[in-house]
Amino acid sequence: MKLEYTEQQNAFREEVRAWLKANVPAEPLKSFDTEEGFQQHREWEAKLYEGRWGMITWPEEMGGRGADLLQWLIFEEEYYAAGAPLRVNQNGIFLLGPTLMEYGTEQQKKRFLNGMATGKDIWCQGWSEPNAGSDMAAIRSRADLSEDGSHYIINGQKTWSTRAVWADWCFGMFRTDPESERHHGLTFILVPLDSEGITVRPIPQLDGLPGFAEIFFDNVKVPVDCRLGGEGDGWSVAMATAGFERGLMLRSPARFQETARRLVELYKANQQSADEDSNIRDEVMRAYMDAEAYCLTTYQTACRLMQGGKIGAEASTNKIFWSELDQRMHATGLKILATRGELEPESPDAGEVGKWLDGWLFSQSGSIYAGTNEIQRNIIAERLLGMPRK
Amino acid sequence: MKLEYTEQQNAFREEVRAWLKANVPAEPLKSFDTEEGFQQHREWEAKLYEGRWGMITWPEEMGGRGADLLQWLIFEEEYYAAGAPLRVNQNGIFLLGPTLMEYGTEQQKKRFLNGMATGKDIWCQGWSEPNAGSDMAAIRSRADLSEDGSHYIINGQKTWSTRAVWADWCFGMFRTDPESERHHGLTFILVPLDSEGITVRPIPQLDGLPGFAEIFFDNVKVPVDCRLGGEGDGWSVAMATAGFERGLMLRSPARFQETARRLVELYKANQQSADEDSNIRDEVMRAYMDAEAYCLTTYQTACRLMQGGKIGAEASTNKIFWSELDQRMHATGLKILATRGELEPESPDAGEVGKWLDGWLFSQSGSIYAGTNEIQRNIIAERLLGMPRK
Amino acid sequence: MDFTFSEDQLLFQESVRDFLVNEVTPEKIRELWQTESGRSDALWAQLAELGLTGMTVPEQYGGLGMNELDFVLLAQEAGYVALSEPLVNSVLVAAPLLIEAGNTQLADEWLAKMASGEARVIVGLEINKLVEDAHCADLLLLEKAGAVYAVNPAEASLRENKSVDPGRKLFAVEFEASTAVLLADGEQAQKLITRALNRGALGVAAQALGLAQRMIDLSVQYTSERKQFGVAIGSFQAVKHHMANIAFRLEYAKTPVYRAAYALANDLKTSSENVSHAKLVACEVADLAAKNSIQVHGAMGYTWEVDLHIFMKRAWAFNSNYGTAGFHKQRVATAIFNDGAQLGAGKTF
Amino acid sequence: MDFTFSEDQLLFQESVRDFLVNEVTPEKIRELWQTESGRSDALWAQLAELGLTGMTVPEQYGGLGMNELDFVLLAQEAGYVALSEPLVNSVLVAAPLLIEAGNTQLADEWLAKMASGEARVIVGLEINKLVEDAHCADLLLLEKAGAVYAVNPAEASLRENKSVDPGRKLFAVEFEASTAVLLADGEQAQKLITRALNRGALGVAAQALGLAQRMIDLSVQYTSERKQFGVAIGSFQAVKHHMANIAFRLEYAKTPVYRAAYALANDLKTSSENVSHAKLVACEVADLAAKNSIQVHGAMGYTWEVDLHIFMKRAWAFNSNYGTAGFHKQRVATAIFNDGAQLGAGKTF
Repeated sequence: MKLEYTEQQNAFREEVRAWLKANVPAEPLKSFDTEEGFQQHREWEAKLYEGRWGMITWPEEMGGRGADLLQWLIFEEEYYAAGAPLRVNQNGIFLLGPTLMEYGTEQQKKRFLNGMATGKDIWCQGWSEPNAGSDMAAIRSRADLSEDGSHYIINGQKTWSTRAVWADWCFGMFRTDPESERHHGLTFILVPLDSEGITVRPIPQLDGLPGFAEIFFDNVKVPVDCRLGGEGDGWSVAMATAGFERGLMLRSPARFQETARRLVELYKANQQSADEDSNIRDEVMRAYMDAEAYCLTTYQTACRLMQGGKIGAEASTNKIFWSELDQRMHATGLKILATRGELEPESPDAGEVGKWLDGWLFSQSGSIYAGTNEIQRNIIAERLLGMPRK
Repeated sequence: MKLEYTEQQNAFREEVRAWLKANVPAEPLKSFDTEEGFQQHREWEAKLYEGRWGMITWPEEMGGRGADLLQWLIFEEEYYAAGAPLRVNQNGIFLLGPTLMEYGTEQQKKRFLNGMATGKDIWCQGWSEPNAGSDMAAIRSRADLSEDGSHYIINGQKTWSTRAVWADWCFGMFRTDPESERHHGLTFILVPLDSEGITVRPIPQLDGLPGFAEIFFDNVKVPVDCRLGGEGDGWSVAMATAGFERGLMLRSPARFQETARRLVELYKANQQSADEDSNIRDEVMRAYMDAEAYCLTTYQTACRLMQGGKIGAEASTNKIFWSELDQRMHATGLKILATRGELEPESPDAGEVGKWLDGWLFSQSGSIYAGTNEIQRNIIAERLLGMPRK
Repeated sequence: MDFTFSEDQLLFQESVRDFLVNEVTPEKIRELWQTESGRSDALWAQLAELGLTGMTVPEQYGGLGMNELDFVLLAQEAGYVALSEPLVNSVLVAAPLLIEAGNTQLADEWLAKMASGEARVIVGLEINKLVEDAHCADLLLLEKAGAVYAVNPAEASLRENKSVDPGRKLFAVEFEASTAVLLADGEQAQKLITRALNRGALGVAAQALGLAQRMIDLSVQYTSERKQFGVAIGSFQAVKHHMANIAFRLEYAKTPVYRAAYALANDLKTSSENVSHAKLVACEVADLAAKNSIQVHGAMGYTWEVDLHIFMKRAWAFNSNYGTAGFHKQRVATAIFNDGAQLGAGKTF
Repeated sequence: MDFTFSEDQLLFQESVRDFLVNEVTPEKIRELWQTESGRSDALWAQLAELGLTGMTVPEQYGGLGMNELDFVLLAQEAGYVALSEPLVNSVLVAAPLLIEAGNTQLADEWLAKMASGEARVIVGLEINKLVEDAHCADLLLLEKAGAVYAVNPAEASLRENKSVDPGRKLFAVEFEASTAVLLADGEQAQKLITRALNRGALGVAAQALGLAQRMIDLSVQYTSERKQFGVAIGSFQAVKHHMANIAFRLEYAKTPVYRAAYALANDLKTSSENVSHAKLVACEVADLAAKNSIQVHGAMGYTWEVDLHIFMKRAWAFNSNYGTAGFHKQRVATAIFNDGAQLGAGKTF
């Protein structure tokens, strides 16, 4: 055990910091759940790509830096500390990208990876269906191979597709064997969202913005070369996409550590009123400790993985821990803000507090998406602890 | 609504208070989980009976005062405030007694009620069995009617029978129809514990004392006139015994309000060190408010019942609320006591703190017995809220 | 000793519930969100017709001359439908304040109009920073620097703020004392303000009870219908326990609220601590109801389309309304930690 | 940057775990409870043979010359079996204190005996009020009024106190300073005491992790076997979630403990805050493990007969051992609320 960065790691951090300092927009971008904000974020992705900071864990020949997990964590620390924009194309570069590199044909890699990296193509996910929220094996949308074998004809409906409103492509699972059940007979397919027969219906989320959408497929024709992996192999391809290393890309400790830091500041700035409720001080302290613990455990896992270790039920313990921490921190923030806590950011008397309300609303989804925390608890009990399934 | 006592109620309170002041033993009795303590408590019951304070809700002709539920609550308030001894025969006077009055023959009432009231006969319960803890319908102990119909022959095993080690009688349910399942074919029978074929095996509890026991029945003969209600009617007789009004007799708000009061005192006496953990102050305040709320809701229910109202799922909401409150209050008490919290009362450096440790250990059982709090939550969800059973 | 509501009180509650559930539907609420004022004169007139706007207005002015205890169950029902009309504040805060201020000219001018529904009188206390519904006020009663003023809305400038709850309209209000009528200052103002604050907090607490109940009802319905893994999700024990955890706490939040209403109606010395206890636990249970309800709704709960958020956001906004948890905890602490405090068994009533 | 233990450290942990699980069984623990001293010379000799009692004793005295980081996983295993021999304190507190005190005569006299298992050296800090295992001490190192003394047990008077945990032996210890050797006073004593306290708290934290794991294991086993309503109770979602709630928190308590061990081993400036964080969360997870484990055990968990209580009571006793939650919260607060605090992303290492 050596809890110190190497010289190279420190140098890498300096490099990241310098670039971000020179390039992070002075004005915060608009929310990428608005059309204008979406375009702003797409441009930011292009800028990151130019600097080769878009997906540092990708191989150099694909525009990345072949960075390891620790470098990734360092990058993220600097990224969040610099207040850089959220990543509008994370579905592509962190989830689909690595999956493509593993399962894609050479032609597919050539075709898709660059557009993904530059922000030209923004991807959304097509996992959930109206009756298959946390239960992906219940997928019913069908993709039928045409008689000449040249394309699939897709019919059905996907939902909770984040950022689908302005995205260019969708990747997801479809049932290619109509007789199949559960996780058999599913195929992983990439679908251009401008295909004929596709309707995207925005779903307004808690803040009123269309952060996700339903996607309806009505005899949508997709060429077979848009299939990722073999027909019927969808489940195993998808599971690779859902793995922990990818999760780590999306929910790096830096995010929560920065929230904890802001919470400490908020508390100190309002200490007199906050201390009227003696729990608040404790909650703030705990937020700091928990964010720190999340960082420690992530580093431990990253180190273990780099040494060839495998991931167990960490994906579930991790999901519960960060999502509930995120909710608690924002709840505490709103408590400290008292009557200002309910104000929308643009309100004249809100002051610099809008972040907390936005963050609070956003945090509500953390315990729900990608398998509710109840499902994660089942997984921990059954897989990590070996308790009886039924 | 009128939240004021009547003159009669105030006068009644004064009467209770005066009698207790004159009669409550100056020295606390030993634990009734010890043989000596058990006898001391039995004597105290006799004294209460002499003053007609043993079971004030019983009719006057049976040694009671025909008191209503509000008088009962007032009595309990004075009883706990006076620090009077715990009731060793509560199984008899609060649970079996009223059931006997409802279902017993005249002869049975004559035979059993007086001994119960005077403390001569201490009763224990025979509900649980090794594989039927919270699931009473899984009872397997058998009572077979003899060929001449004069007596039952009981075989089987009961467990978790509180105070069975020194008790005189046991009441419980036995399967009289061997073909029956679940809650059918059960019969309510009263069994003298000195019968031939009975073995009582004490079970030491967390504090090491034999607070409960297993009872083994090996061809135990019990005359048929010890049957309460009809053969096969055990379930409905037992359900009457388990009702809320009875629960109220056992867990009156006064008990928790006195704990909350002592907790406030303990906090004030140790405020400087307690305030190092800013949660403690909040926990103390919450204990006070929750004990108060428990009192308010109990009064409300009592008034509703006195006006002819019926009990719904209150038995379950009530059980969860008091048992978890009791645990929280004692946990806070131990936190305030810091290193003294782990000391047994007789320890020379424990000071006046043993009560908290004893109370903490005792509180552990509250969320378990008489249907675990998980079962109570199921009941609330299914019966009060109407959620689907499966 | 009688801790029950009268037959009449319960019947009134029932008829108001029927009215509100039919008239203030989620669809209507969403329609009102689209309007400039967010308030409905038609609905206000209906509430007046039911006698509600005049509940606490003396009979001589055409009101019902009732008190906090008579109204508390109705406030609960207002919460159940997330009513946005300023009814609860009008009945519990504005009318009593106008009466207690002792300015007969103002009282004569406004009380009858309040009862008839002709006028909305809006109170603004500094504890809330912003004034809810100031835009639809016919008369403003405002706290400023330790005094209480009656302000003609025409003389006040309003700056609108947006709440996370689209049903709440909040305004920073400024006025010159010289253009207003001074109702009270010094000690008398303090008394008036404390009483108004207590009544406002009681109103929030009672509405929070209704909100919690509504979120339970919506969640139970949703989870009974919605299937996953082949069964209704409401049959999962984790979902059941999320709901049961709200339900049992709700039972123990109701009685403190009723006791607080009783204390205010009878002007008991314990009013402030009773109100604070009520406000704390009622808002906590509504907050828990929001938390557990969105969780059992899954992604649906995170949308604007499902009705849950109407009630959830109201519950969030109520947390700091008429005093933060910290404010109310301090008041409870003052009551129980002082040396003469009467605590323990037999000391409740 | 490497947040993993070495192959050697993990192998040592494994062999110690095998030894302890076989030798310190619940049956043996119950036997020891019946003895006067509650301690086993034979077991102590075995621990010495494994090199454990000399882990932190310099090699020149026959020890292994290792540090807190080398020992932390072993302390975790000691917790897993609820070891009552004073091993953790001997390795983490007594030997380092004796070395750091700088009295070469005492060091020469005792360190070799500690390594060989010939002697037990026991430390008593005022934060714990009572001294654990003072009755089996060959030498006592005691804090008194801001100074540290080496005390011959024959010169001390012991008054036994009974803990809720029958495996803990606690004594009020009195001695005359004149009969003892003064090891340090003033600032130097403060330093020694703080370091000893940090090491003691680390030892408790590491053992708490092991206790939590043991309670999970016992509960999973029990609920997988025990049937109710016709199925294993471990298949009920409520039971599963009780266990999952311990398990996920345990993962996030381990790394703070390891970081604290690293900080002490490398004498980092953050040692105190790191130890306090570790102690807080490790004791909390053990406390939660006790709470949820007794609940899923049902009435069985409330008995003396089922092994659960051995571990549950140790967890309860640990809560205030080497500093209450309040004490450690104050230390964390000092670290994070001061104006120069370095917080946020990238500031952890």
